[in-house]
Amino acid sequence: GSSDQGKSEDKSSGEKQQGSENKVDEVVVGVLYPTSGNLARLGGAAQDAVKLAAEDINAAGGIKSLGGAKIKLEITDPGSTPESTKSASERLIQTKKVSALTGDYSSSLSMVTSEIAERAKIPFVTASISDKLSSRGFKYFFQVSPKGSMFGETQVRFAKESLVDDMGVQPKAAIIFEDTTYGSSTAEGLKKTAEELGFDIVLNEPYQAGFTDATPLINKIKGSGATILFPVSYLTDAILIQKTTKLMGVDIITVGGGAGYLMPEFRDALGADADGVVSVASWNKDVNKPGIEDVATRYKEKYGEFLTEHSGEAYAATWVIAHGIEKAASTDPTAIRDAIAELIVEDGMAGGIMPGGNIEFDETGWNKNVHPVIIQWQDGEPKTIYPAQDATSEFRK
Amino acid sequence: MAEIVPQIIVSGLLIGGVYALVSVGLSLLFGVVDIVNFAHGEFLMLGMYTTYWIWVFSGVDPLITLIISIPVMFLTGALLMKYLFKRVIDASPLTQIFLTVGLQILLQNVALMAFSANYRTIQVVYNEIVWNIGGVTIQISRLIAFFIAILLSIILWLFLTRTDMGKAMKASQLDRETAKLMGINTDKIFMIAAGISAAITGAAGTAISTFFYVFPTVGVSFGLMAYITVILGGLGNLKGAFVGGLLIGVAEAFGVQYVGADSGLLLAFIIFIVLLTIKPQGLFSKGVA
Amino acid sequence: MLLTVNNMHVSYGAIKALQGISISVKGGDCIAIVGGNGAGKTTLLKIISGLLKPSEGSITFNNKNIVGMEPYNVAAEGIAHVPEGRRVFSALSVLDNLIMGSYLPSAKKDRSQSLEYMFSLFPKLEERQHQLAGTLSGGEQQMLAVARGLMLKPKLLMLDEPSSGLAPIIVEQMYEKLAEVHAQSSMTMIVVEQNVPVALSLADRGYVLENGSVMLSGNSNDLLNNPGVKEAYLGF
Amino acid sequence: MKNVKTSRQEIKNTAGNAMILNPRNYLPILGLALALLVPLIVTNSYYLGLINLVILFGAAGIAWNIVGGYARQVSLGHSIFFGIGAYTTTLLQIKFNISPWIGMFFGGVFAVLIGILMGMSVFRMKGHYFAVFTIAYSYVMMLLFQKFRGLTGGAEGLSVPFNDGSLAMFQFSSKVPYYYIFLLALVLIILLVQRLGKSRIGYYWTAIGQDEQAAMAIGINIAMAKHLALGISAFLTAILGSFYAQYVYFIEPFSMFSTHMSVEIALVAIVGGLGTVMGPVVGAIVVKPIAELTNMFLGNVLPGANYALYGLILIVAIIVIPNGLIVPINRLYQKLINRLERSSDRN
Amino acid sequence: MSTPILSVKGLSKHFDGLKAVDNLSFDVFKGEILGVIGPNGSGKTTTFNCITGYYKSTAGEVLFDGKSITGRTPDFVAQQGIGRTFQVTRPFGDMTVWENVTTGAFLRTMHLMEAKKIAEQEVEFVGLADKINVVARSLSIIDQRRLEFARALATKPKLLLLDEVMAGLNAQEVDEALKLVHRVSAMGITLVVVEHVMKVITSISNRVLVLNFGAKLTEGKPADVMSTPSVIEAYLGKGFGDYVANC
Ligand SMILES: Nc1ncnc2c1ncn2[C@@H]1O[C@H](COP(=O)(O)OP(=O)(O)OP(=O)(O)O)[C@@H](O)[C@H]1O
Ligand SMILES: Nc1ncnc2c1ncn2[C@@H]1O[C@H](COP(=O)(O)OP(=O)(O)OP(=O)(O)O)[C@@H](O)[C@H]1O
Ligand SMILES: [Mg+2]
Ligand SMILES: [Mg+2]
Repeated sequence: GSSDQGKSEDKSSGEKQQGSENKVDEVVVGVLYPTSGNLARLGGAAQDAVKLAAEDINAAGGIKSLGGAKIKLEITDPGSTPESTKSASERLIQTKKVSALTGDYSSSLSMVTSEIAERAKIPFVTASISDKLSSRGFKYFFQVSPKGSMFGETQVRFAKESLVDDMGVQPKAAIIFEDTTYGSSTAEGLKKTAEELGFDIVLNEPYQAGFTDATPLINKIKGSGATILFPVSYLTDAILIQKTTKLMGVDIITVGGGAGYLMPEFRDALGADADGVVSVASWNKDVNKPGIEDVATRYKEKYGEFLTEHSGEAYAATWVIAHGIEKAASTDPTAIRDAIAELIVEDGMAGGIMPGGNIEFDETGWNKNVHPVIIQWQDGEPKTIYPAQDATSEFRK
Repeated sequence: MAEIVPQIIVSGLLIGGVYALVSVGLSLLFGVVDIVNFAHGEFLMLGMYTTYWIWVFSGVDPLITLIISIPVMFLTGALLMKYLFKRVIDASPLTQIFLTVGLQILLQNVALMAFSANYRTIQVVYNEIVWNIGGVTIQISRLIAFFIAILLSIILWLFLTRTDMGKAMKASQLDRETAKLMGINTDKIFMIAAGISAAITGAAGTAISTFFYVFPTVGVSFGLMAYITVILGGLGNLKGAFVGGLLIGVAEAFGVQYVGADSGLLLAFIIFIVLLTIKPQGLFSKGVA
Repeated sequence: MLLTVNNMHVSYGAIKALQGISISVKGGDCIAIVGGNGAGKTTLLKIISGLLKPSEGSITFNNKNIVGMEPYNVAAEGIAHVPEGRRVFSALSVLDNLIMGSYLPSAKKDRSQSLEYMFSLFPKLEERQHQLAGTLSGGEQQMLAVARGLMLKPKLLMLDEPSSGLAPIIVEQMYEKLAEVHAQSSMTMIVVEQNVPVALSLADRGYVLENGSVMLSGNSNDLLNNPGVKEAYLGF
Repeated sequence: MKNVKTSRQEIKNTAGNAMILNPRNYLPILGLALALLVPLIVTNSYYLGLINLVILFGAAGIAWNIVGGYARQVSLGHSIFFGIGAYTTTLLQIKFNISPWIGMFFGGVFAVLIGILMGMSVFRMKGHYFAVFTIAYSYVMMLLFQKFRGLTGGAEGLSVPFNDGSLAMFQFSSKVPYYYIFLLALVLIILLVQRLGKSRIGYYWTAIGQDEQAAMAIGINIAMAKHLALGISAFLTAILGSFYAQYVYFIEPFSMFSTHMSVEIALVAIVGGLGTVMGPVVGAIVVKPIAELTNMFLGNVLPGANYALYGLILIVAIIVIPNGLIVPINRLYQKLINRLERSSDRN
Repeated sequence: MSTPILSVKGLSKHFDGLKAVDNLSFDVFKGEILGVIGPNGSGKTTTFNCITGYYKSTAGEVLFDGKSITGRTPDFVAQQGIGRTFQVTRPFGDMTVWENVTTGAFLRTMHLMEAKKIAEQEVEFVGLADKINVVARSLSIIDQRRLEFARALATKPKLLLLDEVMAGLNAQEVDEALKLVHRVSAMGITLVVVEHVMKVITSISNRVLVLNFGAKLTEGKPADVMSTPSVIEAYLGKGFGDYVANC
């Protein structure tokens, strides 16, 4: 709208006299990763990745179309509830004059931020995966990550191709998923694809996330006679499931459902037992694309742990915003939104590090070329093994 | 499916033992000082971090760290009593609840600031060992935790019922002024009670740290189970807390198997609600009219 | 003098409960303190045992200044205070209540004899030793409270209205027992009572308090025959 | 502790002619008038949103206070009613396109039913038993709402459908209408609770909160009085819960039915003053902004620092003012009234 | 004599084998003052608790005004018109004296103003007028007893059960309290009075009921009862004679 235009002019005129060229000192981007409460672990890591991205952007000369304007991050903690997220989002929008927002990673929180961003007409770029997010016809919402349902699909396709077809494992599947947005949206894709590909689903149940003992659950899996387990779990559950399956001598192959299976702590907790574990991922630090290795190495140097999927996506999302601003040559949120909607971030361009080719948004705001990958822990590192175009390593049986 | 029942019971009892020990600590503090400590789960968390860091720096077996973590936690509890809880001893239960809720928020976030949100685990050999007895698998680390729970609970119970100081704790709870007239130093008694409560709960943290992970909010779920358990057994009733813990553990295991994997807690809570509706002052109450 | 209270002042907010009371008790004496409601009797005992802190005044016990001491330290010095209104530990058994009476090391060493003695003084307590004290009748609780105080084996026993709520026969028995204890152990006693004749029959001397000060004092017989006392406290 | 005026003062107060000139009457009206002007002064919609939240929680605290403050039944399960109100309204809106204005009454009734169910078992319990029992109930609610996803949307939660600005559907793009609606609700609830407090049932609630045995001896039907308290409280809380859903746009069982939510509701009453009408409002004015401020200033410093400070402030507040902020404020207010009265007497 | 307002028939209350009240029967007649005495633990308070519904009796029946109130809840019993005080006082601690009594008065009226007026009268009646705005918790035990008395009176009972309301009063104060009881009686309220202070019992009771081991020991005119040997043996003690002589 025109009033928004005025806002950005205000900002520039305050610092420079109005010339022919849009020149501003900085562009404000709001960052909303939870760094307290039960979402803090990944939120903190993702926030670090955003900071790294901003440094990279600024080091590379900032936003050139705005005369080398620097990205200025306004970071805040949205906590872990819709209410606190709403407050944090509005605070950034109303008091910090942000041009764009990124963050959340938890789909529940993104449901809130996206609502507020939509009403305030501020572009919001996220890596949250829920299918629901991009199904609401929002104009200011952009999702760089694969959708939740695709994760399940990829898990099952991989199992079909590598386990059932190649290794002759019986297609008897147990699906268990945490009772969260993330769990249920992934599980839907799992079930659908498993049915399509002729799996016999012997168990399909949500479980209470954050349990203290996996034994009852594993008992149940054992009793079901499944040969392949598709768990959708966060870290703590993933560790206990993996450990307990082994200790109870359940003969089953696990194809993990992301998040928990990919974190450094998973390896730390399981030690050598982590090796060989397979999981789906929305991103991996070795995906076969240019530029990733450099980012991953620098991140590790700076923050002491490897770049996980959420952090990788957070890094990419920040660049998407930067490219959008560059293209819009304006700090006006609507202009930036329009630019992002038409943006194509190519491979090799900084931040174009999502699997599946160019970053390019469809009319729902979803990055339409992206897809999940499958990783396997090999010698203490998560290696991408599927699909073939992204793989850097062979599946070890 | 009946052959799975013994396994369910055993699993339930093993985790129930841990709930029991955490609950016993909570019950003690209530029984003596009349305070329900909503930061109780955070004692567990502190105990786990203490164990973890000692293990990291010295590499000794976590169970040996009890020698250090018990006194450290005892001191923590005693100091909290002296500087915090004591100020609300005579206040309404609500005031107490909210003081401890504040403490809970504080401790969780101080832990977050100090140790980050990372999940940390301790590696011990016996975590990898299981026994298989007639088709029932028993994880040794959980069995050890279970026995620690039983042992500490029995010691505590004997202390409270058989020693003068134990009885003096009860007396101090019932009537502080009169207890003082008997020559009982109630301030000291309360500090000791809070110390023991924290130490026992910290020890529970040590016991589970061999098969569970540590993070700043790890106390929340155990804390919740402890409140449920303690109320189920009757506040301040140690035996009740112990039996309640086992009961809740078993109910949860059965719930997962027969109601749904997301319904272990649901069943445990519903059983709790039904039992308490029948016996509103807890299963083992013998209250005074 | 075993106990000397000198010029004691206490107020609860605006209410002046004690206004310069002085009393003294010789070792082995038994004194009675009487006076109307709100005269300050209970307050005086609480001051001595340390439950309250005076705004002014001094207390020496056994040649030691005990003002400002915590009650548990006062108890350790040898003062037992049987408080007004029974105050038994309701959720402890009768036996455990008595055991709490002998919590201090000095009393603990003679615990079993003391218990035996209490049970001989109050057979009802032996009969009910495993009952929770809170479920005893009012009178039974009063017996327990007195017995618990005796368990401390104090040098000075202070009783606040021990006869309140007791059946006449029990009052009689209780005072007989107190006289017996007094005679046998020559334990020093301070008895606060509404039942003035009974108290003065036990005591050697008495103090009459009014509005927080000593109105009258003297030996028991004189007081019993004092017309003012007769009218106010004996009902003539 | 309430302050009972002596009967002479009473008579003076009820002497109708000087009604408006009495500071006891014109001060609240003045306050309300000022409140009506707030949106003119606070134009930043973030701050107005914060004020809306303060009003909402102040009102919820008053509703909670009926049970927790007057009858002294320590409920830590009020998120149940809050959540039921939010869910009922939102589901009716999503599935049947029923306006929240109507839906919220269904939510209220539904909450009352749940309250009665809870009351049947819960009212024989006291103090901490009651508290933990209500926590267990709220977990059961949370788990059921997660489990029956077909009906409730499960863990994925529900978005409140947005259709740009429509009074009939309780939808506004500006914060101002919300402000006036919330304020109206607050005023109505204050008036209701004030009336109740001065009625027989109010006295009965307070008496029960002090000593149930003694209350029975003067003929108070404890179960009935408590059910009434929980029923009224549940109804009001559910209505506010439906407002809350319209306010945050998105609800999901985990936070809606959490103990955290119950604690937030009760907290404003405790910090403000138990069993007082205006206490929770004062509490909300303090508690909610503190949470925001700590987050605003420490939210990007060190993870956890913001909440650590919040926890610390809670602890200190409870130790320093155990009877609630309303006590010193009331004293000042009384002083003000007395001074005004005296000056008007002189005139 | 007139009709009984309260009839207790075969009442028993056992606690784990302890027979606190044992097959007790007695009547209370309209307008009288019945004194109840008995050794400590003889079941006086327990009998009150059974009549007023605080305890569920093990056996027996209680009729009030001809209707059975056996097994009814305390609030129902109070609504029927039986008021009581507690041996261990139970004021509403955080409420003022006035508020305490007003709460009682609400049993018979819905209106705040009326309830407050009734309360004011009762408070004045028991002599607490100067403490009407004092918070109950800070009253002395004696004043708390007065408060309970006023609170019970405010419910406009037909029958009032008083459990040791005069314990701890000195002779002069007892006299004042007795006058109060007489005035209540003159208002037509029937009274059952438990006291250990013999002066009270002898000077106000029309009849005296003596309990021992939860059962009735005897019943009759005060003077007769006081000279009954079994009462002297179980309750009064041999010294009582000396005491009476002394006074
Ligand atoms: N906690 C208190 N708060 C305020 N005033 C008090 C308190 N305790 C006692 N008082 C007042 O102090 C004065 C003395 O009280 P105290 O209890 O010592 O009297 P007493 O002689 O023991 O009376 P009684 O015969 O009733 O036991 C009285 O005026 C009483 O009202
Ligand atoms: N709840 C209870 N549980 C067990 N025993 C009880 C209970 N209540 C009372 N008793 C016992 O019942 C007996 C009668 O008690 P009650 O209180 O009726 O005596 P009382 O006649 O009022 O005595 P007092 O004159 O001392 O007040 C006592 O022995 C008492 O210990
Ligand atoms: Mg006294
Ligand atoms: Mg009695």
